[in-house]
Amino acid sequence: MGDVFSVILTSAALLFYVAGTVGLIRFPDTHSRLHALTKADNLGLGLLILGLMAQADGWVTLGKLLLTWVLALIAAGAAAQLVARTALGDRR
Amino acid sequence: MTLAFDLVLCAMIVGAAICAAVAGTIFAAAVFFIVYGIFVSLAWLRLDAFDVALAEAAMGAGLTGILLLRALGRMPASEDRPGPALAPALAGAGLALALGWAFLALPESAGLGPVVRNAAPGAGAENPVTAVLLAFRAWDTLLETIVLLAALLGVWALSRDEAWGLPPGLPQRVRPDGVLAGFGRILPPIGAVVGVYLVWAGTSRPGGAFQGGTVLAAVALLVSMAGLAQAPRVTSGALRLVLVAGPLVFLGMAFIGAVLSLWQPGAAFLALPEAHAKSLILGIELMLTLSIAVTLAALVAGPPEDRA
Amino acid sequence: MTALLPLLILMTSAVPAVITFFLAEDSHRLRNTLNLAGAVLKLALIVFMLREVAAGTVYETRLNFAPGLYLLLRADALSLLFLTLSAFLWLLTTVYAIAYFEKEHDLSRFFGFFSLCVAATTGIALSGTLISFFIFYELLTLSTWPLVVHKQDDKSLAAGRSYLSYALPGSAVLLIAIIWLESATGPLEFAMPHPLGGLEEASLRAIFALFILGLGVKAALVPLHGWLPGAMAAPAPVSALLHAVAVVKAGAFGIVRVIYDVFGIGLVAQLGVGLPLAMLASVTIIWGSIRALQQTEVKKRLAFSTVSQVSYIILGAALAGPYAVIGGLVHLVHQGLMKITLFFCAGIYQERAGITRIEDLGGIGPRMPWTSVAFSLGAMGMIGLPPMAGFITKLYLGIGAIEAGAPWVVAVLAGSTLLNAAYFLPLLYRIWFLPGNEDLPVAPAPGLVVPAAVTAAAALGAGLFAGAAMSPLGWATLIVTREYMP
Amino acid sequence: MSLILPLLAAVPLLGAIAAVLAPRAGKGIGLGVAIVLLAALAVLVGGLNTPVVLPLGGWEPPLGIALRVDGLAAAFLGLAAVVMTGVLIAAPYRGAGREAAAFWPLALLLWGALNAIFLSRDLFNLYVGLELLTLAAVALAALSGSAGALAAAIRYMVFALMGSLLFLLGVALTYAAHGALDLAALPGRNPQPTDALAAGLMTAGLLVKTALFPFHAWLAPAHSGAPAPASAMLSALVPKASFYILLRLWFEALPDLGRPGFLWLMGALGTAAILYGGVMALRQARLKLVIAYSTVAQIGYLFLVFPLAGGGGAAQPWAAGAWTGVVFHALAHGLAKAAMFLCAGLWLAAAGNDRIEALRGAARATPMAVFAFALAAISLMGLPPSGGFTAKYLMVTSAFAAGAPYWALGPLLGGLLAAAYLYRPIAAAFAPVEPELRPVPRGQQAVPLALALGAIVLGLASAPPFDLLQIGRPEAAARGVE
Amino acid sequence: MNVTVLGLCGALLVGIGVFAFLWQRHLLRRVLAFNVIGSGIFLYLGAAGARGGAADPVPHALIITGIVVALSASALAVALVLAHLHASSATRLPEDEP
Repeated sequence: MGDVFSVILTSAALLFYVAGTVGLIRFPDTHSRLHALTKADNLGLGLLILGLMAQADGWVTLGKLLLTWVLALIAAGAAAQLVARTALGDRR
Repeated sequence: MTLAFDLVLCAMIVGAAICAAVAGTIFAAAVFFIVYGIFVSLAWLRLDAFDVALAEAAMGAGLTGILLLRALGRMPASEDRPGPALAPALAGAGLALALGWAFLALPESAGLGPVVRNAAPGAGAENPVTAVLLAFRAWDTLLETIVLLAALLGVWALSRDEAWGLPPGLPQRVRPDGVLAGFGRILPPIGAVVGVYLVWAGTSRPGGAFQGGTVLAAVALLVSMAGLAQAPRVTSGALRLVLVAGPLVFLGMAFIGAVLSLWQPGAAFLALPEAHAKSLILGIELMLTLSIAVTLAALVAGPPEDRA
Repeated sequence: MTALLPLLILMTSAVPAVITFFLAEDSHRLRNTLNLAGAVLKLALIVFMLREVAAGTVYETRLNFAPGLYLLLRADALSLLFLTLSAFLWLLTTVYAIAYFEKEHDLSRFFGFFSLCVAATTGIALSGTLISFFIFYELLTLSTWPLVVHKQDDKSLAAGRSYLSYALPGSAVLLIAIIWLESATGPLEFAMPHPLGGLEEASLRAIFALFILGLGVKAALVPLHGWLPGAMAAPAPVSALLHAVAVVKAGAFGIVRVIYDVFGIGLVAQLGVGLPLAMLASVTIIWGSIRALQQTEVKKRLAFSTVSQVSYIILGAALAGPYAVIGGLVHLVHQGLMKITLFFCAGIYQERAGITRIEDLGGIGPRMPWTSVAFSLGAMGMIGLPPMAGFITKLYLGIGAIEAGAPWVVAVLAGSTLLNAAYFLPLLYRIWFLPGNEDLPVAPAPGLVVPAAVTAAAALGAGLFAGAAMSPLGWATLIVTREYMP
Repeated sequence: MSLILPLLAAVPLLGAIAAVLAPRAGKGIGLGVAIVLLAALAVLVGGLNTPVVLPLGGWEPPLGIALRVDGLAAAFLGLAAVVMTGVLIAAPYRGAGREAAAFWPLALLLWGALNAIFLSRDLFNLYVGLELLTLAAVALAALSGSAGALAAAIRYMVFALMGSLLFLLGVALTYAAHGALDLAALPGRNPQPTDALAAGLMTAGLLVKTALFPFHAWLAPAHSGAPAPASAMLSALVPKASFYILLRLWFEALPDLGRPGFLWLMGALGTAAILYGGVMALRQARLKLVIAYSTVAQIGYLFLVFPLAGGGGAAQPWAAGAWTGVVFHALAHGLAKAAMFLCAGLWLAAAGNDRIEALRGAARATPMAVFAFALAAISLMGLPPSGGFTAKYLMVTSAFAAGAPYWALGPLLGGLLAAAYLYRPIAAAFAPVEPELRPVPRGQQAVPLALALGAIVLGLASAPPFDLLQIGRPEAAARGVE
Repeated sequence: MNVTVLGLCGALLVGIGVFAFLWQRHLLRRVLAFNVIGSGIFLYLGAAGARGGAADPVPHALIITGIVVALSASALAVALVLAHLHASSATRLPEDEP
């Protein structure tokens, strides 16, 4: 049962990653690309981690997976802000 | 099934390496290098070498990547036409073919795996890699921390005389309430916990002084980049004491072993007494981690520079 | 005791050398006494040794460097001949140099290298193996270069450069010859003649040629003599001792050692290399004399005369008849005594009367009687007039040549005697018979004249009392009868 | 004896750490380390009659790493100790400025790396030691901070990085094939087809680090650009460490792998280095460049050990002579070259530039330094009574005894070339012009004189070092060269 | 079998790295190539060590030490490149200037 759940979620995550990458290639300027990357990929990552949670064999691994996602979210958000501000030309 | 994964992984690694080598601009090359580093650490996972995967991701991809990007920021965008390509291509291809043939011609595995595995518990660390690093080949590890110190001394010696005495690296100008400052406040505590955990876990599970040290170095770099704390001056005694604490403790312990060996047959240079080897190894590892973290942070920050 | 004497003799000139280097510039008295004491002590030791070696005792010192490379100092009859000559003349030249320099600068350096050079000459005389000979031969080159460039002017620096550019390649060739020979026969000691069967004749001839090439540089054989005239730019005591006695004789001494103690007369005759060497020596004799004729400066003429005179020794050694060898060996001493007298006098003329060119020698005789008498004695000796020592050499060489079946050598000797007369008599004529300008102030210098007079007397004595056992001729006969014609 | 090896290995590193903590006391710490190490070496050499092995941490190889001292190691440790002591005494760095705070720790780290290499028996440990040596050397080469020095240092770094990677590749292959890294364990393993490739890669890496002829481009600018005490250490000791590893590799770990073709190539490259270095030294106008190119030439001598004593020829009677001759040459060159660079440093400080013309009249201004330079020159030319002569004699004798006199060409021509390019500075020193050099205190001139005298004494008293080198020598042919 | 793939991949990386190291002239690119060669060698050694089933920890320790050494060498190299750039405003070795 858990496997089916994982397969569905990981394939959904894959879909989001593809969307993010297409966005990165197709969009004209930096800011819109940033949108595609941060939003789509992070969502994809979230789905991926949810899928993997089904496979987790204990609370500790579950905790680590969640921690990974949280950290990735914070990092992506901060980085996107900085890149955007630099792209705008004023100092961060 | 796993063969397919490996083939794809290897293709990705080689592709990233080629892009890093021949990318048009240096910035693209640096970015591809970081991607390449991540893929290589994946390859280490495939080889069940978790310690190495950690090290490769943290140092190979992470720190080296930051080094390249930081240096790129200070460089003019100069068009660079590489030299003649024939001789290098022949050399590279020849070497690759020779190594490939050698890999296939190697005899069946003659490694020291089993020997290490059953000697490791006696040496005070269940994780065989940490046992090798801190017990069997402790001399290598000691020299290695000295290499780090030598590199740092070299980097500091490259500063200009007027800038001597300032803290390492370029002074950062950060908007006090900006995103970086916020980011700089959130991440360090988590990073510190992860770093220390890595060191502590090193004795039994993958981890160790170098991997933990690298994480702590990243935390230190982030804090100084976010302008939250001013790095100590290059000539400050405290900074220098922390820099040499690890090798000093390690060398001191080793030397005490040598002196003890005069009348105690069991003791020897670099030997840890059997009874409390585990706690000694942990102690040494913590001190090493402290020194490694500060040294790596200072290495990446670079020589002290004045306002220019 | 017998093991220490050779080393002690070596030390009597090496130790003063090392100490003198560190003496302060103005401590003239201490420096002079140190060097003179060293010379006197050395002479005493040698006189003691002369009697012992004549009685047959053997002195040997062996210093081990590495297996196959050891230093052997061995006092045999031949080495004592050269040793006595160099010790006796070193004492006189030290006296001469002290008076010659008085208050000039860099004297500690000069006397340090001066004693070091004599130590090297002693080492050459005493060496018992080819390698020991080579080590001291090289040390001689290194210690003479600073003496040649002592005045540090451009002329002497150029002379030093040409000296090194001849000497260093020569020593490289000599090293090749030694090692090529010793690679087949193992370390060679002069005392125990080795059967050189290990190598075939062709390579033995090649080795002999390399030896002559290497030693010929210092022995100033014709194509290799270019550095000698230039080296006259050195101060008088340097050119007196070094180029009349130490350096040039080292080359000739080496050739004698190679012919008699390394190859052996039999092998030299069998290889047929004796005759070409004799021819080369003859060419040098004639060529040296002709070049001397063309010179206008006194010291240059004496230099070329040295080039030709040294080849008498090589000629004697190459002819291999008993008389010829005695003639050659005794000329080693005679030429030393006569030539040093001439150089002393030339130095006095230059220093006291400012005369360097032959023309302005006019009328100097009456004004500097002692120096001119000594000069004349030396010149007559060189020509070979009885009763001077030179006559004995030429006599023995002539007899030896006839005995060895090489009559053309007599013609060479006669020719060179005529040439000697041709380039010495005009000097004597100018000194005694031509009027010179009287008003030239001539400062008396006993410190310079006495050594010149002593050596002139010694040259005369060597001729007059040749018959005595302890005379150079007597000792040369002893060498030949004891070691080369058993 | 079990305390001497740890002392030799650990004390320089401890000194470096102390120098980092107390930059102002750098010189004091350096001299303290020198005294301790010289004493330790005196005891070691005094009591050494069989090789001493110390398994580190008590773990026997192949699991652990072992330190071992035999005649060869003791000789090189002695050379490092003497040269480093001279350099540390002569170094003029005071206070805690940029240069002083970097020079003392880096110099002691370099010393520690040298000792680690000379003692180690483990290939990967040699790699880490070599890397520490290179980093310290590059940092010292760039110490002066001038544009030229930095360019030379970065070129040195590029070559050194490639060299250490090749060596690492060889070590990786060796471990993969044999599962052992200890030099003593390797000969016991049955040979694998990959050994030739592994040895070739290791040798190529070490050749780059020893700056043998085709890979010498980095040596001259780096050694002449560095400050004088640093260039003395760089020229006298650093290339010797990688050559020492080559000796260990080819005469102990893989003795019979040396095929004639390879041995001949090494000899040919060595002879080419001698001639090339000599000719280049002749054409330089700056004294330090002349001395640096002389290093390129003198390194060529060392590689004559391969054709004369390498491979199957190791058991020949003359092999002992050639092998010892080459080690003698390494020792004599180390002492002489350190003395020369220290003299060059003195004159550079006194005259403001190091062109040979600036030396005119130096014989009067700095007589002891000129005498030291001349003594060192005598040893480099291989004239008796210097150590250089003993080495040249042993090498040329072995060449003739081996029936290959063409190998004698290198040392003999090298001696003449050395005479040619070293004559110019000495003749300039004797020039009659009044020296415009600022006076140099005699104390400073004493250090190069002592080092140069060491090179001469090595020739005069060459029997004890000869016997020392036979201890634990592979295939110790006891008889000398007959 | 998959260990062999990774081993050959390591060999290929060394080849690419050496090619880039000798071909590129920009010093930063050469430092990058140096790191590529280094990680290639380590991958090669790691794969060779893992051939016999149970992973052999000794190569892993060697590789960790190697990575640290490579990092310190790269750090010094990069600092040297920047100092060289600052001193003679060149990103290449003097002999490579066009």
